[in-house]
Amino acid sequence: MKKECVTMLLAGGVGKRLGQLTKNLAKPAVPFGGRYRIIDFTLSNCINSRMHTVGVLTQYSPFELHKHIGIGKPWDLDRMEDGLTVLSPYMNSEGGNWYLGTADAITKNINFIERYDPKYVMVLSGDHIYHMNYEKILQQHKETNADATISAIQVPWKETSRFGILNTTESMRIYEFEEKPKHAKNNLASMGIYIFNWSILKRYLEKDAMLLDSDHDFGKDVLPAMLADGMNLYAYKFEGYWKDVGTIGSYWEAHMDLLEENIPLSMSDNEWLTYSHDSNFGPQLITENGKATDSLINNGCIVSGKIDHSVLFENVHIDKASSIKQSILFPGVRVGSNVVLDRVIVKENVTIPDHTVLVASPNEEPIVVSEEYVKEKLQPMEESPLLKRMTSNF
Amino acid sequence: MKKECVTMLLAGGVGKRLGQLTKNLAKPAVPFGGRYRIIDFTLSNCINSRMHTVGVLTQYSPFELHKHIGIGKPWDLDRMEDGLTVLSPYMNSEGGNWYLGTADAITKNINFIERYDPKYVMVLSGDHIYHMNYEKILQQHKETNADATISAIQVPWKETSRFGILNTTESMRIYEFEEKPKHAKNNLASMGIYIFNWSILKRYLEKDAMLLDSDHDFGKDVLPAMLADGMNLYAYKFEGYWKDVGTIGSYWEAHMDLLEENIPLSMSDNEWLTYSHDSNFGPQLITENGKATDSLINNGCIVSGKIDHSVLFENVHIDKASSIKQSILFPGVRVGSNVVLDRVIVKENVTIPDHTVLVASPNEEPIVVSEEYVKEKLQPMEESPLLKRMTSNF
Amino acid sequence: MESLMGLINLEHEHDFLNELTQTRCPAAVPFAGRYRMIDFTLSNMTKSNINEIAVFTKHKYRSLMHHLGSGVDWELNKRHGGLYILPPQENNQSDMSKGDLKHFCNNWDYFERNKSDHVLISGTSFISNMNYQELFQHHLDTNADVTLLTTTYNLSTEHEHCLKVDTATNGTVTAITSDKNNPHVFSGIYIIKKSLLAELVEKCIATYKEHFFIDGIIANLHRLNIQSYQYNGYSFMIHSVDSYYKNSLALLEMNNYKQLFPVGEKIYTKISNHAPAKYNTTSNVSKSFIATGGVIDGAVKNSLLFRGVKVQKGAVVKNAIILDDCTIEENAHVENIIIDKEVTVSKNQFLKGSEKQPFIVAKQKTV
Amino acid sequence: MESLMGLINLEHEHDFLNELTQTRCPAAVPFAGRYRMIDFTLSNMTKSNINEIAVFTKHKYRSLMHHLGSGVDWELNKRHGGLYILPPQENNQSDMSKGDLKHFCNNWDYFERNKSDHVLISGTSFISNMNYQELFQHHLDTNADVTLLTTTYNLSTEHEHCLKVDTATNGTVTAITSDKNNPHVFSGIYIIKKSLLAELVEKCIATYKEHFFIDGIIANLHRLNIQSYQYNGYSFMIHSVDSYYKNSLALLEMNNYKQLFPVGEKIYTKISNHAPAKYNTTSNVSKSFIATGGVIDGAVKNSLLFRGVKVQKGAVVKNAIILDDCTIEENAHVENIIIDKEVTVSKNQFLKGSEKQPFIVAKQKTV
Repeated sequence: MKKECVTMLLAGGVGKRLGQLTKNLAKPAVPFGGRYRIIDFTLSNCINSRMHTVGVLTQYSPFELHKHIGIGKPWDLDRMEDGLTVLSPYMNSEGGNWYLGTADAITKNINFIERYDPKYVMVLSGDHIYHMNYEKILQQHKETNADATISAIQVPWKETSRFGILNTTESMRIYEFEEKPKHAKNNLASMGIYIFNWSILKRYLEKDAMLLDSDHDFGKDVLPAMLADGMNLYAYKFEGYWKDVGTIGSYWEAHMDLLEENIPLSMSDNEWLTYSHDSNFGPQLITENGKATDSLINNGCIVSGKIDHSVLFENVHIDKASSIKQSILFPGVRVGSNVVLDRVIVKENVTIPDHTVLVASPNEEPIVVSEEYVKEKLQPMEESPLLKRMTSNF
Repeated sequence: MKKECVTMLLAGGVGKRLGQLTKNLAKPAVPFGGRYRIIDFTLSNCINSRMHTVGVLTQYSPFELHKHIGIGKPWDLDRMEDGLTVLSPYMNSEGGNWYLGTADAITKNINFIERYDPKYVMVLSGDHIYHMNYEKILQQHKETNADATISAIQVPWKETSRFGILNTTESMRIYEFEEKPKHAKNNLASMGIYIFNWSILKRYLEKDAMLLDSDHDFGKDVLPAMLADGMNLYAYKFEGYWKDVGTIGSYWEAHMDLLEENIPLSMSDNEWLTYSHDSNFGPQLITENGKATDSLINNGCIVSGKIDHSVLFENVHIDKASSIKQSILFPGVRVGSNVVLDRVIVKENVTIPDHTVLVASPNEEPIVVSEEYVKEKLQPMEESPLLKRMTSNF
Repeated sequence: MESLMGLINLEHEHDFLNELTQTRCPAAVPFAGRYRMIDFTLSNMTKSNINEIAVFTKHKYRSLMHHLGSGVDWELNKRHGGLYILPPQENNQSDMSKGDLKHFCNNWDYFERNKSDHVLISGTSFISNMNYQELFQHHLDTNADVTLLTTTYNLSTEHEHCLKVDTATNGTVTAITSDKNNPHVFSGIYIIKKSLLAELVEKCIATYKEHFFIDGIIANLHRLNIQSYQYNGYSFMIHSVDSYYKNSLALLEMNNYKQLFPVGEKIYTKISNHAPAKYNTTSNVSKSFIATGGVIDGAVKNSLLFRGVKVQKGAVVKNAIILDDCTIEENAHVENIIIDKEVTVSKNQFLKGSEKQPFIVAKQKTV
Repeated sequence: MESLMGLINLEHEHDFLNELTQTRCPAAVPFAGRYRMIDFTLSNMTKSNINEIAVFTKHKYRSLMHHLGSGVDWELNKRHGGLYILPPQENNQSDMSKGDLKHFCNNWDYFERNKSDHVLISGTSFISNMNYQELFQHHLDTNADVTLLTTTYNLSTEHEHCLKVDTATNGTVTAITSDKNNPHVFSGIYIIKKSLLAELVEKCIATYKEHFFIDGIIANLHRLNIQSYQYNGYSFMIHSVDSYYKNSLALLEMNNYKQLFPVGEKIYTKISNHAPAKYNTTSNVSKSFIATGGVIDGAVKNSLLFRGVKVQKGAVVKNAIILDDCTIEENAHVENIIIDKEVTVSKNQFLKGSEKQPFIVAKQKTV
C-alpha cells in the first residue's frame, strides 16, 4: 500500500572505534543511558514523529540487535500493514550480497521501498543520541521543494575538521560539501540524516551501482553526484542535543552529560518518550550503607557502596565500602567490597573482585573492563603487580 | 536460561526443483493449502508439541519469509524468555559467513544454542507437510538412551531409490544408512527430522567443521560419522501423512490429497490446529452462477464460474462461464470469463485474460503461470498462435 | 496538528435482536459471515488513524470482551494509545449521574489524559466501510462545535425510529427530530470538541440528565455550531431483526458486496485459525457466503454461513443466516431462518419461517 | 500429561486498605515499589507453566483491567490460552446463584472448553515468589481431590483471621478452622480436580450457597481426600493496613529482598517507559527502594518510593510508602505515612503518623 515516506535506518556499522564495546555486538545495540541501547533513541524518534514504515538494515554481528528490536513491539512498530522490517543481507538466485556501503544497502532493498510506492525516503543511522521530530525536516523538505534535505547541526569550530561540513546560501541551499576540512568556512555539520525524493534517489542509486570505483556511500558518492548535477540540496538546521557516540571517549562523555541536571535530552519527557525493553528486575535497593549522588540507577540494583557521577544499568550489585565514580556499569555487573572505580566502563555480567582499584586519569581514555580483562589483569590476590600499579596511579 | 530442548528449523533451502514457485521466494514461504505457507505446518507442530525455543535459519530470498514469520506471533512463539528467533547469516569481525550446509548452519549458531544450555537439540526442515507431535520422538529418544534419533516413515518400495533409507535392528537401532539405494533392503526413509544429545552433536559439529572435504551436511557427513564411531542411533517410526513437496508435481499432488474427504491431515483439527496469518478479506461469495465441488476456497474469493478439484487462496475472483479444474490459484489471482484451466498453478496477483485455455495433460507437469508467462504467452487476442495450440491441445 | 480520539458508546443501544441479543449486546452480534457488528465502526476508526478508542459497555459484554481481546486484531494493542473497555462502575453513593453521563463522569480522567482535541462518538448500528478523515476535515474546516455524519435513505418504515436532521443550505443543522417523512438520517456518529464535551457533560450531570446526545447536544442545538456532513457511500442501519435479516441477504448481491468489501479496504475482525471452506462432491452452493472452516455436502442458496458450519448430504439451506459452528444434518431443510451458534439441526428436520419474519433459533440447541 | 489451569478469585476479597481500596480492589493495590498485589500470584502461575488464567472480578476493577491490559506483560496474550477477565454478569432473572458460585455458574462454559484436568485457585493476599509445579506434583502423587498450600507463621495477631489447617501425620487435612493458636496457615491457594469442582459447584448452587470454599470444600471435608502441601520459603499475607505497611518495610532488609526477588526468578508487572532513577547532588538515600522515573534531591530513609516520585531539596521522607508520581516539595517532611498516587505534599508541610498506625493520604490530592 502507498505510504508518503519510508524510513531506512542504517544499523549495520561495525563501530570499530568503540573497540571492546562492539566486540561481537553491532554498535546500535550497545547499551546506553542506564536502560537503553543506542538504537532506541532513533526508533523512539520514528514513532514519536509518526514515521511508521521503517526498514532496519543490519549486517554486522546482528544477533543481539535482532533480539532487541524483534518486530518493533516496544516502539509500537509491530504493525499489520507496514511497521518495522529487518533487512539483512541475503542470497538470491545470483548468489550472496553483503552490503558494500550506505548507499549500496539502500540499493539492495529497492524492492522493499517500492512496495510502499513512497514519495519520500528518509535515511537515518542508528548511531546517535538525540531527540528529533522528523516531521519537521519533512515539512521543510516539502516547503523548499528540495530534491534532498540534509539535517545539520552547528558544532564547535575547533571540531569542524572531524565532520562533513555543509556550505549553504542564506536560504540554506547547499552549494558545497567539505569532508573534514582543515579550515572550515562554516561550522554546520551533517548529521547523517537525509530526506530524498524517492524517484530522484532511485535514479542516482542505480547510476552509482554501475560505477566500479564508487564506495557506494551517501556522503562520499551519491550526494556529491547530486550536487554536481545542480540538484536542489538543502540543509535543515537542527537545534538541540545530538551526540555521535563513535569513540569510547565520546560514549563516556555522553553519559556524563546525562547526569547534568539540565540537558536538553530528557529520557523522562512525557511528550517525547524513549522506549525500550524492560526485563522485570525487582526495585532497586539502596541499603543502610549505600549512597548515590549525581547518578542514574536502574531496577534490580543493590547498592551498599558509594555511587557518584555514575550510571548503573539493571541488576548491578555493589558491595560495601566500594566507591564508584564517573563510571558506567552494564547489566549484571557485580562489584565486590572495597573496590574503587573511577572513569571505568564495565561490560555485561563482569564481576570485579574485592579490593580492585581501577582509575583512569582525566587525560586517559576510560578503561573498558571485560571478562578477559578481569581474567588477565585483575587477579584476586592483593599482591598482583598490576594491581599495585593501579593503586599507585590512584 | 536453561531449556531441555532447542529446536533448529532449517528454512534456508533454495528449492530449485520448484522452479517458478521459488523464484525470489524461499521454499518454506511458498503458499500451501489455500491459506498457509509451507513452513506453517512445521511451526504449528512446534507449538502444538510445546517446543517453545525455536531458531529459524534463513538464507535464500528470505524477505517474504521474514515478513511472514516475524517474531512468531501467529504460532504463539513471541515469548519473552525464549520463543522464535530468526538466524540469518551475518558478518562478524572475521568477515561474512554464509551457511554452507545443513550442519554448518547449526555450527554457525552454536552460541545461540548454548544460551539455553539444552540437553537435546532437535533439527527440523521447513519443507514438509505433516502433523507430528515432537514430544513423542523426544520421549523415545530418552527411553532408548540414544545419542541421535532420526524420524522415519515407510515409503512405497518403488520410491525407495529417492530417499535416504535407514536399516535398523528390531529394536530400531540403526546399523546402516543407504543414500538413494538402487535396491533397498528396507522402505524406512529418513524424514530429515533429528534429535541429538547436544553435547555429542556439538563435538561432531566442531570436528566436521575442520574437515576440508566435508559438505557439512547432516545426512552426508555428520550422521555417517556418528554411525562409524558406533554411537547409539535410533529410528523413530512415524505413522501418518507426510509429504515432501520438493517438485512441482509433488506440490500439486499434495494439494489434490487435501481434497480427498478423508486424509489423515486435517487443517481443521481442533486438537492440532494449523496456525497462520489472516489478511482480513471479506467472506467468500459464490454467486448465482458459481459452483464449487471438491474444492477448498478461502476468504475474499468471488466465484461466478465452476470450480472443481481446485484450491483457491484468498482474494481470487473467477468470472462467469469459466471452468477451473485440478488447479491451484494463489492469492489475488483474477480469472476472466470463458477461461478453462486444468492442472494449472497460477502465481500471486496474476490476471488470466478472458477466453484463455490452459490444460496440462495428466502425464505432463502442471503448468505454472506467472506474470511473465501471461505477458509472453497469453496475448489477449483470440488469434494468438500459441492460444490456438493450447486450445487444440484441449 | 489537530487530532481525534474515538468513543464507542453502547450505553443506549437496545437489545433489539430477540434471541440473538439474549446473552450478548448488539455490538457483539455476529454479522456478514465473519464479523461482529462492532467490527465495522472499529475498523473504520483504525483506518482513519484513530488509535485511541474507549468503549462504554452497558451489559452482556462478556462476549464483546472476548471478541475484542487485547485489540491486537484491530492494531489497537499499542503502548501509545489502544483500546480501553470501560465497563459500568458499581454504585458510588456520592455519584448521582445516570445513563451515559455516568460513564463520562466515572471515566473523565481517561478523556483528560488523552491529548486529542476532538472526540468521534459512535454507536454500532450504522454499517459502512469508510474513512472518517473527510468528516473530520469538514469538522475542522467549518470550525464546528459538533459535526453529525448523515446520509439519505429511501423513505421506508425501516428508518422510522432514527433521528432525522434538518439543515440550512450551508449545512448548519437547524433541527434534529423524529420526523418519519424526512429521509435525511443521522447515523449516530458525530465529532465534538473535547473541551465542549467536558462542559456539556458537567452541565448535564449537575441537572440530573441521563442521555448525553439528547440532553447535551439536541437541547443546546441553537447555542452551538452544529454542522452536518453527508455520506453518500453504501451504508445501512441495523436496529431490528427485520433490518438485520434484510441487509444481511442484500450483501449477497455482488454490487453491494463490492461496496462493503472493496479489495484493499479491509474490515478487521478477531482472527480465527480455520481452514479454507471445503466443498465436497455433492455440494451445491449459489449466491451465498461460506466462511472458513465450513464443510459443505448439501445445497445452500441465498444464505450466509458463518465459520465452521457443516451442511451434510441432502440438507437444504435457503434464505438463511447460520452462525458459527452449526451443523445441518442429512436431509434437514432450513429456510427463512436465523440460527444462532453451535446449533445442531437434526436429520430430516424441516424448519421454515416466513420471509417477512424469519424464524430464530437460540444458541447451543439441538432441534 | 495432566495439566493445570489458573483461577484468581477476587469475589470474596475484602477492601481492607481504607483509602487505598477506595477506588480499586485489593488485587490492584500497588505493592513493593513497582508491582500490584496480583502480580505475584500471576507471575507464579506463569512461571509454573499455567498459561490459561481466569480472573473473577467483583468490583472496582477498572484499574485492575488497565493494569492487566492484554496480559502481554505476563506472557498471557496468546491465541492458545491467555488471560480471561470475567466480570460479574448483570442480573439474569432465572439465575439464583450468589457469591463466587454465581461466577462459576455464569462462566462454566469457559471451564468446560479448557482441557486441563485440574484448577489452581488463588486469591491475591498471599505474597511469595514460587513455582506451583511442586504443589501440583504433590497433588498428583497423593491422588488428592483437593490440595491446600499451607505455611507456618509465628503466632501473632496478624494471622488471627486466616484459616488454619489441622493435618494427620501423612499430611491429610483433618480440619480447617479459625483457631487463633494454630500457626499452620492456609495460604488461600489450592488445587482441585476440575470434575470435582463441577460437581461441588452444582451442588452448592442447588442449595443456594454463596461461598465455594466454605460451602463446597470445608463442608465436605470428610468426604474428600484433602491434602496439605507445606511451603517453607519466604512469604507473608496482606489483609490489613498494618500488614501492608509492616511487610512493605520489611522488604528493605537485604535478606528479605533477596528471598522475594532472587536474580533469575522474575515477578512480572506492567511495563512502563520510565528512565532510571536519578539521584542528584543533594540526595541522601538509605535503606530504601527507589523505582524508575524517580528524581531525588532530598533525604529518603527506610522508605519505598514507587515510579516517578520526586523528592525535592531539603525534603525528608522516612518510614514512608509513596505511590507513583507523587511530589514531595522542598523542605516538606513526611514520616510514618502511606501516600497514594499523584499526591503533592507542599513546601514545608510536616506530616507524621504513628509507627503503629501510619497516616494514609488518598490519591490525587495536594496537601
